[in-house]
Amino acid sequence: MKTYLLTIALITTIALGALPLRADTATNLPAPTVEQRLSALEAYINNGDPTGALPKDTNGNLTITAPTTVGVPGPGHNAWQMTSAALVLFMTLPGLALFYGGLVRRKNILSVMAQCLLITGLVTILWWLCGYSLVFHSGGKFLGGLGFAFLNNVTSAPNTDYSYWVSHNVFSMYQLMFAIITPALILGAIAERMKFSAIFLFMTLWMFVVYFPQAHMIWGIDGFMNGVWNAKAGIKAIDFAGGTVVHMTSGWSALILCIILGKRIGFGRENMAPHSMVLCMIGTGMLWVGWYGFNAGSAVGADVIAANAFMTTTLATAVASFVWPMMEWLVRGKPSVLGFCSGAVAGLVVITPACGFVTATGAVIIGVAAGLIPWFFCYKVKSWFGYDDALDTFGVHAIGGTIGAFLTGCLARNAANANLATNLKTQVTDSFFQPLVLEQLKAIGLTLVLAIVGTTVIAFIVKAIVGLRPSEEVEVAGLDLADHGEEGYHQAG
Amino acid sequence: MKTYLLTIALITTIALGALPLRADTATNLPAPTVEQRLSALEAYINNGDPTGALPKDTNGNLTITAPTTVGVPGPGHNAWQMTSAALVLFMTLPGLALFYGGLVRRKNILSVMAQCLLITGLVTILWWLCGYSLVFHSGGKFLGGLGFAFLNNVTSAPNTDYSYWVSHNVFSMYQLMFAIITPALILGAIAERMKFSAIFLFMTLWMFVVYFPQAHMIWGIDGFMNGVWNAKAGIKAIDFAGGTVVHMTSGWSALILCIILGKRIGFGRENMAPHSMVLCMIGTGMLWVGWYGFNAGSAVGADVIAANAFMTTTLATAVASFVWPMMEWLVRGKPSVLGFCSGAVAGLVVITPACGFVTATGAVIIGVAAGLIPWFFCYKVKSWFGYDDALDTFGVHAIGGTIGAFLTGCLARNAANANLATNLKTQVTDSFFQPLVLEQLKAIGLTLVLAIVGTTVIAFIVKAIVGLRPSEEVEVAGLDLADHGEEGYHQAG
Amino acid sequence: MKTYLLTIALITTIALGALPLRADTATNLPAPTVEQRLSALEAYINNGDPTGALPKDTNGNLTITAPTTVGVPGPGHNAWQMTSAALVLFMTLPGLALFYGGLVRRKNILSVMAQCLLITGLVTILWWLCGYSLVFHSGGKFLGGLGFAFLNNVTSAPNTDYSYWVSHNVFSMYQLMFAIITPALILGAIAERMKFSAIFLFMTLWMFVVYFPQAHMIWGIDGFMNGVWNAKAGIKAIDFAGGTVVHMTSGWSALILCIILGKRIGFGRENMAPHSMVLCMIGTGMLWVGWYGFNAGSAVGADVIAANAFMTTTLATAVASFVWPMMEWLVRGKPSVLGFCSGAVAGLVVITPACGFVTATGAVIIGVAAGLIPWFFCYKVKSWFGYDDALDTFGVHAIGGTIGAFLTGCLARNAANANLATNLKTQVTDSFFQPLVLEQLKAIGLTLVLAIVGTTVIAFIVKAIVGLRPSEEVEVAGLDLADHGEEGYHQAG
Amino acid sequence: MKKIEAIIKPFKLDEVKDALGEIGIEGMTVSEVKGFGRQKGHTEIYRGSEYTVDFLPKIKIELVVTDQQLTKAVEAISKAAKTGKIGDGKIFVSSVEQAVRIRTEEKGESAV
Amino acid sequence: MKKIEAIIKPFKLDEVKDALGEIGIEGMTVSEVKGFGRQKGHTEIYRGSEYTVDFLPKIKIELVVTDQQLTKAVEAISKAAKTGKIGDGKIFVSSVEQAVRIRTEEKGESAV
Amino acid sequence: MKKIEAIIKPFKLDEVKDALGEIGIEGMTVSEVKGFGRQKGHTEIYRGSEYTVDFLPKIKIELVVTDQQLTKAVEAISKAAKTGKIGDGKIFVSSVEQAVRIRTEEKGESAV
Ligand SMILES: Nc1ncnc2c1ncn2[C@@H]1O[C@H](COP(=O)(O)OP(=O)(O)O)[C@@H](O)[C@H]1O
Ligand SMILES: Nc1ncnc2c1ncn2[C@@H]1O[C@H](COP(=O)(O)OP(=O)(O)O)[C@@H](O)[C@H]1O
Ligand SMILES: Nc1ncnc2c1ncn2[C@@H]1O[C@H](COP(=O)(O)OP(=O)(O)O)[C@@H](O)[C@H]1O
Repeated sequence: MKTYLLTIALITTIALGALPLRADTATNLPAPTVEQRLSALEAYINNGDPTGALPKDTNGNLTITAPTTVGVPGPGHNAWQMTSAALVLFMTLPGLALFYGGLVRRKNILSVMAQCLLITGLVTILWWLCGYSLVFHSGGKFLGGLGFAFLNNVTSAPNTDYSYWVSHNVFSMYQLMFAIITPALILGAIAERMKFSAIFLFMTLWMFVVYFPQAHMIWGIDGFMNGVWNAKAGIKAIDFAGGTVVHMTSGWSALILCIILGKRIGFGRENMAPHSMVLCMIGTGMLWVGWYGFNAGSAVGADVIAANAFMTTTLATAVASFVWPMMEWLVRGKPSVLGFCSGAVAGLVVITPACGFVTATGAVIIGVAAGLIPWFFCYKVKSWFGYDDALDTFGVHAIGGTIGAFLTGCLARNAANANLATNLKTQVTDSFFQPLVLEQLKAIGLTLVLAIVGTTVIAFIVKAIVGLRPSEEVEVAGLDLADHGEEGYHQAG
Repeated sequence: MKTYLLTIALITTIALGALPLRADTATNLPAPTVEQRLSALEAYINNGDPTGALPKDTNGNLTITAPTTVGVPGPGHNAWQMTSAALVLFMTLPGLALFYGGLVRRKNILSVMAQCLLITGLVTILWWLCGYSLVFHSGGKFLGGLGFAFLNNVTSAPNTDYSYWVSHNVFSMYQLMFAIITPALILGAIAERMKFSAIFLFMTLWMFVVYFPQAHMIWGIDGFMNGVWNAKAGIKAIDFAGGTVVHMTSGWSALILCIILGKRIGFGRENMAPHSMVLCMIGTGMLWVGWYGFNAGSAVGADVIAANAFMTTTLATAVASFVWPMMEWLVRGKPSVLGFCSGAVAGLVVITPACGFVTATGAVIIGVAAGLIPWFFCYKVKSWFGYDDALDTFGVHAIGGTIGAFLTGCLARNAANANLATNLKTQVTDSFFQPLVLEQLKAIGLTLVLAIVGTTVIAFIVKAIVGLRPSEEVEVAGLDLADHGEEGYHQAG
Repeated sequence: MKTYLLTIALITTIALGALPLRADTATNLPAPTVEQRLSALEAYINNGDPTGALPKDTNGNLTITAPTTVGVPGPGHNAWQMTSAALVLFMTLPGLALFYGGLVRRKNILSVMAQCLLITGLVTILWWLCGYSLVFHSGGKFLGGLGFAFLNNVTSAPNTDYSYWVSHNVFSMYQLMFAIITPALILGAIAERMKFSAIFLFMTLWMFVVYFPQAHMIWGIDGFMNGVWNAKAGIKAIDFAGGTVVHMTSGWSALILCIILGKRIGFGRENMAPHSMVLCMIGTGMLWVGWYGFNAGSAVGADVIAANAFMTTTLATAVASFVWPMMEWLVRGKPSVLGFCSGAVAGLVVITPACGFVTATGAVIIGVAAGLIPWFFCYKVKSWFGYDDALDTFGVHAIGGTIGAFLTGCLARNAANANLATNLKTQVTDSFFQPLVLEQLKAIGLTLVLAIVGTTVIAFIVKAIVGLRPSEEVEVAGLDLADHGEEGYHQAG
Repeated sequence: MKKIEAIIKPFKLDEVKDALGEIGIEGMTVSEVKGFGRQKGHTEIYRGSEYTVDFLPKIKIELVVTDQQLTKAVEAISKAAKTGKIGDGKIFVSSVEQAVRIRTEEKGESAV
Repeated sequence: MKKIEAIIKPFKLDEVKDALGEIGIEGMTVSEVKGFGRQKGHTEIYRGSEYTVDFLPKIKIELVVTDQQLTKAVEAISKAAKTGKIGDGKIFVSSVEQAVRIRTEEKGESAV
Repeated sequence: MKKIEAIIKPFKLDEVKDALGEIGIEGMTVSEVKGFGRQKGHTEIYRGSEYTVDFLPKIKIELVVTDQQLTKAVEAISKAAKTGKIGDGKIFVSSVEQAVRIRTEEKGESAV
């Protein structure tokens, strides 16, 4: 629909209304000069503050009428953010559902899909209720306030705490997609043997106990570990697109949960080969494509940082997707499709916290590490310990996320991201063992503790209330029929 | 390719040529002032009229030379519109083909795919010939003129009747994708039992008799039911992204056609379970992701309205995808993957007409309604009446579209869309039973009549000319072999 | 991440640093006037040169301080370019892997997927090493220099040789996606019977011998056949999105390689029907959607040319997807799903070189040709000659690419692309047999020679070093198990 | 004890099962097979290549019955599976020497 | 020579194979079948439609053994396949007149 | 009447079918089975887990022939299916007591 009255509308509803900044001062102030209007407009190109060059009083309020391009989203940035949000949803539906679904046995394919779908609906409702607010409203170091509960005050005007040019509601939906995929990643470790009702309850609690606090600490404007934007952060860590928030929390929680849950019946004895490497590969392709929204989208704007993240994501992923199967070729004589796919996903995981902070060289180094270390964990370490991490969520996401958080500390460079000069001047010295590494290690530690303790407590609560595992009969027959009354494939008819 | 000469090129070919507005006046007029150029540029950010603040004569012609940013597309808006168009195509190919294809029996999977592909090619050709023109050229209340036949005059410059900043050719392709998916939705009701040639003929006629008129009435600048933009609309209805145009027309036509066609052989007796819930779920994910292009893209620009539509679409869909399977869990003891998928699609359908007009709260209400009412229709009502709506096009799209059109009337709010204040000031009073509801009911009535009468007439014409159903033998053996000489899957080899 | 300091950051790191143009002159120069800043900003809308209207000295250096919007990417253009790059990757992973994978026999499905994944990783590494540099750094007529090796100097600032507003690193990743899909296309001809190690070696050599030179000649700023941008081009050919670079090189190389390789065991005797037309159709949908990134993305910016390419791509593809099955219907009595899919891909191939240069009418003509000629080649010519082009890479890509290159010569119109007036004024006279046709024929000839000679030489080298074909036993058992130790599908479990 | 093997058209399975149920036979084993016989197959064409598919999908029912049940069972199957059109299939009968019910280790006729 | 046909629960296949291996039998042919018997099937619901699936997935093992191996083989299978729950399956034994090993054209017991 | 069951390598099916056609046999039923025998299987590895796949894909051909056709049929199959490499498969022959053509209700040899 064309927006005939938009110019007028924006002045009336948004400029005069939604933004408290200018709400009471909009009248009787002098009109902006051409020069001021121009500078507000130029800020759009650079994803900068449109009021940066405008005159303000000591409270930071404008002393002129705001130009019409202040307090409104910018089309290029909003376009990219909406595209990115859609791409991140695509990662879960159907990306992850296929990646994981292909790896389980035929009789459990639908259970994986149902679980991904459940989490999507459930987390959206929690997000709307208070989740978004707990993460992104300012409040405390560890959890945000409730000012955005029910998405109140979340309008199409940008929330300048997070972006000058992306609509606040788009930002909230973009971040929702992260909150959806994170718990869904856990499903890989516990596949084929957890009751649907137990997953429901576990995930609900886990969002409150692990995800919301962790996301607030790292990304909340006053978060305890938000090294980039919070000058007062206790731990001056950085995490561009979610190495700790997404992959470490989910990966370590997955390990704990799969240990508490116990092994699948027949583990180590029966053939549990993936029922469809084809679906798994399709899912991998979708994850890779969608991950551009995840990583480059985390710049919140189609700016120079997004551009850099796009490049580093591509390089690290492609390199890791190459290294992993080459290791297989070397060690086992055959490069497998699952090796290519695992390498790609590992590359994506490891570059996630780093993508907006490292250079092309850094990305290639990260790609090599991502191809080697998680490969070694899935190939060797797992069998040494013998836990049943069904689809290697721990090997790929926990290990990958942790390496990523560490290497981000080593490889973050001022040349890649000028924002590192704001609050992290002393941390980022452009050498491999720069002070930032220590901050990253602290963040890794805190994240580990939160994920492990949180998950342990929740798992035992869920066990007590609804129980964790289905009956042996159900597990043997497959969850699809028992939990959902459906079969994945019908031959006849 | 870089566009070295673009600045010059645009002045010569577009500014001087394509836009009649300035065609004859471009010479000898005073150059625009810096202030005027700036205001033309600011309009880009707000998706507003770049000539809004420029001096015009009494005929509305500019009295200055147009700035170089007038009569050209804006990159952010064009980027979003191209992305949206691609996303909407993705909904049909392969989204809908998988969603529907997974639900039929193995022997008919390719027939669904072939039908989706046929419609894509066929409708594109009709669109190019005259379809676009009949819908979007001004003309009469019920059908447009032929000025855009063969896409004549449809250039990269925006058509300011529909958008100030999106290329006219991109807009026309975006709208084409809607014209493709609408008839394809009908396929769900008549799956597994209609001759390919009959579908060919039926769809050709249906586009002219039902779709083109309906789309023109709702979205054409002088359309009879275009309440938002046509001050003289007979029915002051609103339909943001196609609740009546897309879902009601296809859904109600589907009901009629499936009744005229009769039931599948063996209906109610043989096992007609979906041959692959996996494909169905993949299709659902693609539909959801693609629907952001459908809904947020319907703002025609990456503006505040698109941002709002993005949020409301996400909320309503996720809520409905949750409510439907919860109802199943309650009533039948098991939440099914088909329940999750059906809920998601129902949510998307019901929010479609509303997404650009309602708030977050409105979206959640719509999500709940979308999870309950279509569920009840597919679960209960269908079996009461006993028609064979094979894949529930009626239950989801007709019922969903109708509820959506109604709830849009109840929940449209000035706070969500400032354009409601233009021509609908008296209709939208921000209460549940605001006057707009009546207009919506009128629109629902007219759409119903058009779809039902149109489809009945066409169906009997097609029956008379080529017949509707294949021979019993063909239907039993499956349409894939008979109509296309192929099988969906080959085991051996 | 919000970009608090971006405005400052950009001035310091990019404006003062990366761009040599202004590096030493940034100090002590007069600040830009409002008028100058405005014109730099207006250039963003039109994807034009932001310094076009700024004062320069005789060396082309600015004599004022550059406005902050010079030397930085523009959000709308960058957003579209990142979206396009992701879309083109989507074409290979999983698009092409499915399109081709569905057409092979069950026992070889994973081999196709592994080969697509291998090429993605391998080509990325080559690209990073020197491939990008050899293509897009200026150097010679036939190959570029090494200034961008390791992606050195490839930052988020635009490379004005190729775009004023798209980040150089995004451009390099976008072009990488083309370099990935091109060799992957060859896989179709040699499917089911080439050793994995042989493919590895062949593709590595082929990139250096065929792709990098060809891409530099056509698209490199000083390339021998870059008719649009290189005033001194030896052959004044045009190729918008890769008719010669992508489809002709891969298609003709595919023919040669499949002849040298020989036929599959059992060819013409055993049933080699596609094991899953369903996967093939899914792949087709993804290819079509992704191709918008390929074609409209080749405008490098969301400008008027991208908009036109979006339209022409849609029209040609849809028409061809209609014509091919209609020919089948006519000649064989049944329109097949593979016919629809083949038509769509053929349409996409043939419009590729033309999409940014032709009008809607031209696109429809191209669509008809694309539906008829490759159809005839796959249907008739192939069986006359009897070579085993397993999945018709030659029939679709070589023939399609060649027709496309030719028809681009006939149908390129000044009305569709103003850039044709820069260096090709005498070639493009808007008639069917305009002088450009001759240039296109020369380019076709040179491309043919390069592809055929290059492939022949490489194939025999690879044969000598690692051999081309697996043992008969392996081929009969299928490549999945032998090369990758995996099976595509597992029934039981 | 006798073993009956019947090759029938797939869509007749439910009817045959019901017919057997009516005469008190409630144990059988079914598999998907491909049949080759007088009934003609079909041709599939993929671009230039034609493939003649001679083997048609059929259902094989195997059931072991006591000697007394034999005639009734064969009749029930043959009646229920008949369409009168070519390709209806065959019924073969052979002798079974021993039967064991795994669960109970019962042997002989009571195991069937 | 005797032919043993055993219908067993799918997840018991590996155990049965191993049990047979232990008594020296290393040739057999296996197929996926659907069984109908006392063991109840399940119901699947898709939106408004319910489908009762009576046929349950089973594995059929066929092996031809010499007369001496017969008793041991039947015992091995029946022990390994037993869960004691309904649906464990059946073993049927019949006579085979001739056996040929295609590779060597050996005939009779040595071909098995 | 005799029943011939032949387990062969999948890619030999067409040749066997043709060989049988040449001696006038044009009815048979074919199924996909998995064979276990001397021919070694393969190992599949998925990340850290190895799975040994002992069961190899085979084709089972079943055909009922008249007593006179028997020798020729067995020979035809065994010749056409032979590669001389391990895993070529087996042919088993047993007796059939009755045959019925469902379409016509013919019984005995004429039904075959
Ligand atoms: N001699 C045979 N041995 C085993 N199966 C047979 C034989 N002849 C026919 N069949 C099976 O019976 C099916 C039907 O046979 P066909 O000759 O097509 O028709 P009809 O049963 O009407 O004579 C075949 O598809 C095949 O599966
Ligand atoms: N008379 C029969 N002939 C052939 N197969 C049978 C027969 N009875 C049972 N079966 C097979 O044995 C399986 C198990 O039989 P069922 O009656 O369910 O349990 P149980 O073996 O414990 O008595 C069935 O699924 C079917 O495959
Ligand atoms: N005793 C047997 N009973 C039934 N089928 C058998 C038997 N022995 C072998 N087979 C079948 O024959 C196939 C080939 O046997 P194998 O021992 O691998 O090679 P060969 O036939 O060359 O001796 C096996 O895969 C199996 O399907």
